[in-house]
Amino acid sequence: MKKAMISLFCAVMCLLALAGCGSSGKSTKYAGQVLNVYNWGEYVGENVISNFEKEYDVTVNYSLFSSNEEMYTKLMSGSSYDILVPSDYMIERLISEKMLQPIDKSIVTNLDNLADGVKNLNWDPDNTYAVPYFWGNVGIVYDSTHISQADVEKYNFAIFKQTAYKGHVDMYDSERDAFMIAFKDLGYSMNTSNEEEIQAAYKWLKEMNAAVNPSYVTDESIDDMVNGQKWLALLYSGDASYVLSQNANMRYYAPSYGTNLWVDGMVIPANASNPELANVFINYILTYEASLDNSETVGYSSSNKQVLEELSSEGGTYYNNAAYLPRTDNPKDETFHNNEVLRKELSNLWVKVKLG
Amino acid sequence: MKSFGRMAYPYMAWITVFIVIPMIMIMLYAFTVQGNETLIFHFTLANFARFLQDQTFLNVLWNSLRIAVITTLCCIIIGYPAAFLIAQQDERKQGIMILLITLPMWINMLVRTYAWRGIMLHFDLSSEFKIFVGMIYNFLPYMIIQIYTSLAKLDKNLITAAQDLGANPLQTFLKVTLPLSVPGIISGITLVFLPAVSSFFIPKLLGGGDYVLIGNLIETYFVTTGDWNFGSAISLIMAAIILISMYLTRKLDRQYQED
Amino acid sequence: MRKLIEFRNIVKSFDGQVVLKGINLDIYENEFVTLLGPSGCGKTTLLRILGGFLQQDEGTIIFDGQCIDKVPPYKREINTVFQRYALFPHMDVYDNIAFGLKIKKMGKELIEQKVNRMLSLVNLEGYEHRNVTLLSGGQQQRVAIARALVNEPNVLLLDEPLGALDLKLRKEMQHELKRIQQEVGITFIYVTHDQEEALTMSDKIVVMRDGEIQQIGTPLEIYNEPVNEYVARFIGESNILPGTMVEDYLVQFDEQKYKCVDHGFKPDEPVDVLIRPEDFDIVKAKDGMMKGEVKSVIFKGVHYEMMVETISGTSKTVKMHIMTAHDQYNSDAQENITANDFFMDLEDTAKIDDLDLISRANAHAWDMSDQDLSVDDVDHDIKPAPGSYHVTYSTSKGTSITVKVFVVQPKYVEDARHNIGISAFDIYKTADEIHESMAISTDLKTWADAEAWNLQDDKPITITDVKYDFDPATIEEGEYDITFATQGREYKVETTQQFEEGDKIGLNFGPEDIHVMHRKVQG
Amino acid sequence: MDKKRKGLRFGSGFYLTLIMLFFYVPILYVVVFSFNNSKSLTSFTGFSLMWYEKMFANRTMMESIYYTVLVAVIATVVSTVVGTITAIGLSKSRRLVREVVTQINNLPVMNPDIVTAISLMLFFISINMKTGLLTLILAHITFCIPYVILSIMPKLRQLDDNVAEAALDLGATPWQALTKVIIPQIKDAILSGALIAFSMSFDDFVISFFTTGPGINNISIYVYTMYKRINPSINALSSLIILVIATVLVIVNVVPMLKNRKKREIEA
Repeated sequence: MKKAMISLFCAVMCLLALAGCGSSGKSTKYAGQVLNVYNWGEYVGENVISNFEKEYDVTVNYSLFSSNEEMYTKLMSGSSYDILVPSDYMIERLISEKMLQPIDKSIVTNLDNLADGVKNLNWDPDNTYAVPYFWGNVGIVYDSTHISQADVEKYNFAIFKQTAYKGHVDMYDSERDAFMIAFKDLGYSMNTSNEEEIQAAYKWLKEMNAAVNPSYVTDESIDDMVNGQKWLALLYSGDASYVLSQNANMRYYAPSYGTNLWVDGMVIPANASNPELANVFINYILTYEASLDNSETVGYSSSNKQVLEELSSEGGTYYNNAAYLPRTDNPKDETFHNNEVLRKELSNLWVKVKLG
Repeated sequence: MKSFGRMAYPYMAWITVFIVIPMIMIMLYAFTVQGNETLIFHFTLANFARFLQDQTFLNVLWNSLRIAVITTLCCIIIGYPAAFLIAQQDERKQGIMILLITLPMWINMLVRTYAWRGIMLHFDLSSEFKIFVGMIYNFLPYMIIQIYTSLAKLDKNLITAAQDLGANPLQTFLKVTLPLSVPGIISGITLVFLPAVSSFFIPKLLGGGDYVLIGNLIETYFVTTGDWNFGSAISLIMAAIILISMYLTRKLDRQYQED
Repeated sequence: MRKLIEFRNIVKSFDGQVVLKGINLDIYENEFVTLLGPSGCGKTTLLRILGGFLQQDEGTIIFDGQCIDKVPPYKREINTVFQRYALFPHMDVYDNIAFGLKIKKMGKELIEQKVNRMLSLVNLEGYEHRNVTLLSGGQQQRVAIARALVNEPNVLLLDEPLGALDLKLRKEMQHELKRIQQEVGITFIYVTHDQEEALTMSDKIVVMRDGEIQQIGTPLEIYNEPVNEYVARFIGESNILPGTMVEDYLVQFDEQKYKCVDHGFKPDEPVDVLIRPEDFDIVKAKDGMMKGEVKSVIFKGVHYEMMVETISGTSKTVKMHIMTAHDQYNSDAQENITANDFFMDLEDTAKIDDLDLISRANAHAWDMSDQDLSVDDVDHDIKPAPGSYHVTYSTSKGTSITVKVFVVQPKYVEDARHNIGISAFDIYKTADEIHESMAISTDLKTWADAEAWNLQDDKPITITDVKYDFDPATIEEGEYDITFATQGREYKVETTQQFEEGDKIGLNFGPEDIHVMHRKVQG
Repeated sequence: MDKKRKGLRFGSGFYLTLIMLFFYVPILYVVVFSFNNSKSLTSFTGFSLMWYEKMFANRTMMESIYYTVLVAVIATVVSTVVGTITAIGLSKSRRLVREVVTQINNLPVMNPDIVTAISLMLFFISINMKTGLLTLILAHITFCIPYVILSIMPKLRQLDDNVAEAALDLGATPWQALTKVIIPQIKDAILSGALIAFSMSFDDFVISFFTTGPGINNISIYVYTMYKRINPSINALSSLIILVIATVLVIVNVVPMLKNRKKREIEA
């Protein structure tokens, strides 16, 4: 038994030693400080974090969430972060609940780098609280060897109700995105709070569930489509552009009757313990190098004007990639607005849709 | 010597703070609808009513119980012969086999489940089947170990005595070995059924998202929907079901041992 | 001798149950004192209070002139040898013995010397580094003693230390313990329930019962002059009988008056009379003060222990009718059925059920291949009045048989002198059933429903004797006498002469062999 | 008869082999694909160590190992000490106290993990405690102690009461009796309790998931947040854990076996 403890101890030491590798850098004003970043999974360039750490000799605690609501719950449950990257409507909510602190524009000097599409956003026109990180829309990714372009353009989002594709469909597991396609297909606004329209959309989704029995997934869909395991999926444009870049059979289509045009922005919570470093981080992300690494790795549309142009033009990684450059010219595209009562209702209905 | 009794005081304080009060917190949330304002206590049964009156939620509960029961049965059916055969081996082999069976239990449950995800990508299987495989894989060792322990403890003279009194091997098994290993099966059941009912990452990792069990439901209401009151109510319902079934199993066990 | 320990009115109860009811006891220096009594008498509790492991509810213990009620066990100059030794299983022999010395932070060499001395005292040289769990019981015992003695206590407490040893070892250790006590010259307080142990080793015996001291005295006093029946029974084999003290030096028991040496009782006071088994002289039957029949003889090595019955018990004789069972063959169904007539107690008619009737008549059926069949239907006309009735047994296929039942009012024999009632019924059986019986006496008792009871309190009394004069293996049809009897007055007698069961002998004893005790007043 | 027996033996061997395959194929699968040189989990395209390199370069992943071990070690040490003290205390307590504490102590064992997790999370929120390493460790200690107590209590019950009294009788203070006599006797039970606590903490996902804070992930949480995308680094991580644990278990189990054999040989 003593032996057992000794060997266990050795094993523990080995693991600790393994874990302790790395971390060194030059000294700056921020040397030794810690930054808590809370971001989406698969949402950052390979070297962005490590380069930032090296450049400023700081440590970044990088945590992941998989939905805005999960992030919000964590925030409510007492966790303290310096940087969050929520979506538009969530930022709106955080602003309204006074949970954010303003961006320090004396530190964040790279705001000029922003692309036109993410400037002057109606929920935070002057970047008082938020600085765009990625942006894009939501659309249909389909396997052109199984589904024709004509069908997709004919059915638009109703393609998800075609029984012919039963068992080959991934549906994005989020009440907002799912109800968005139903609202759009029914010709309503995706911000509607009309009870009849909501019930109609609920019915629409239940029909969809019965018709194609989709898998309710989030990021799993990316690999499913890259590997051609599914024919049809609802994806964010950035994930779609990555899929398209990996699998030549895949196509992207955003229905002409409008879809969700979204922006994810970096914000600093009111209870952040290191807001100064958080501003430095935001400014760093806006640089060409960091934005390039981010966008190239992840496939989402950069908020940096120069990167966006470079990657989508000839020779760029996402040249001719239908999903990379979000359209800004369709007036029927909408942005979500914060409406907590509506969200709760949709959320409850969505649980029921999934339960069949 | 009596003064040693005082050594339990610190832990009594600990369990009050970290077990009793947290359980009270869940109840507080479950019996209110005030959102995060726990200061104003409005007693209500609305959360329970909402769960119990909605067929879809009851379906989830029923499904969870069904899957847990089937998993437990499968574990007994697969595990009993394995435990029995291991107990027949010579002592050295028994030791090695038990080691081999316990070894995977030391590997992180998520890692083990993740392993199956890769394998099952090769096959076109239903979500339910994948979940069964994941559950049985994770919980079978507990069942085997429990049954094996009760079989190994069994006095070999009893078998000899049964045979001496004219029982054939099958009769010996049915009349002597099996009844005497029931306590092992019962503790195996508790070790399998309990985590199987409440498991939420096995369905999530293997079920492809379209399979919701009660554990997932609780997680959804806490993490995504943010309705902690309803989530707490579901937790209480699940805890009640489990504690009652544990209580019944124990009673059964005690009754059995008295007979 | 100096008074070392004084117990002053020690009272202790557990969960409301009083275990010690005010014990007063003095113990002197260099004494070997034994607390003797059955389990639950409070002797171990008293010892544990002295050791400091329990706190008394009331009373005081004075040790060497000082009150030690508030002194924790580890500060008392008393050491204990525990019931199951309580050796430290994780230490070897040496470390066990050295434990107390190490606690006192004694020098290493000194410890070694002392431990070695102890090892030789208990004859365990060379066992220093043995694993204590692998030692024999006797060796563990010696280690436990050495471990306690090495601390040079003033008093050594021993709590049934020999209980776990086999007989031979126990005897050896008794002598060993006495030797050690004499050698170290300290007070031993010894707890046991074994009277022989107590008699062998003690300087003083304290007999306890239900939390009270019954008698304190030297072994000889306790043996020869027990103060009451309880002590007498506890100490040594004894014959104790109820009697009356007619006057000084004259006692009456078993309806005869005998001279004795006891006096100081009230006239006609009921007393208990004790005669030790070894105090009888055996003479020819006609010369004896008592006459009796030898009922059993057990060889005990040096002597024989006999039970001699001087007055026979109460008995009842019944008739056993052996008859052929009625057989019935049903050729249609190819089935056989059999049953016999039987007797039934009037009381039993109140709760007749089929199974009972089947077993009383020994009714059973079988088919051609000798497979047992069940008797499915039982018809009877039994009424709750004495008389003869009929019972019909039949199988599902209609094979049936009818037998007679005699319902009788039970008659019993009463023996007012011994306060005993006994009853039994005539038996109706087939010869086959007698042949098949594997324990004939027990079966006869069951069949005859033989019962005996105390006339005063209705408590059952065992029927010890079943007499019959047939050979169960060869019995045939006819009538036989069977006598059921309770035990009469029996004396236990020890003798070196050999007798056989059934011998008639006389018993003699002198006035000094009779010890008269006050009848103890029950509780 | 002989043939039948042979058939039976073959049958039982076959069955046990199947069971072992069931247990080990997935593990083998993980290990094999951790050496794949592509991202695919379905086809092995060639040998490479790239996923191991990526794993070691991935700070979050490395930190998750660090936190897992750190939390497990602290939780094990604290819960073993507290559990041992409590178990001894309970064994000398009044029956009622013992019953009540044992019942409450059983709650985290009987309750579904998710209920325990949520109750702790709600508790931490309600007392305004920032979730993080501290809450994670507190939660782990809370669910580890019951297992330590459950593992020690039966051994304590077997203990001869007189042995502790004997120590007092021989002049040991209660503290000395505890450290020199009681604890050495229940050493094995304490160790196995510690092992159980370590493995429970090391393995835990649900409770950690709900009670941890920013930047503090253990391996389970990391795997859970990463499982949505195929990431062979997880395979590499798993393989590493499997390797370490298998080595430790083999050493723990085989070394005494060899020792025994050697002893037997020497004695023979």
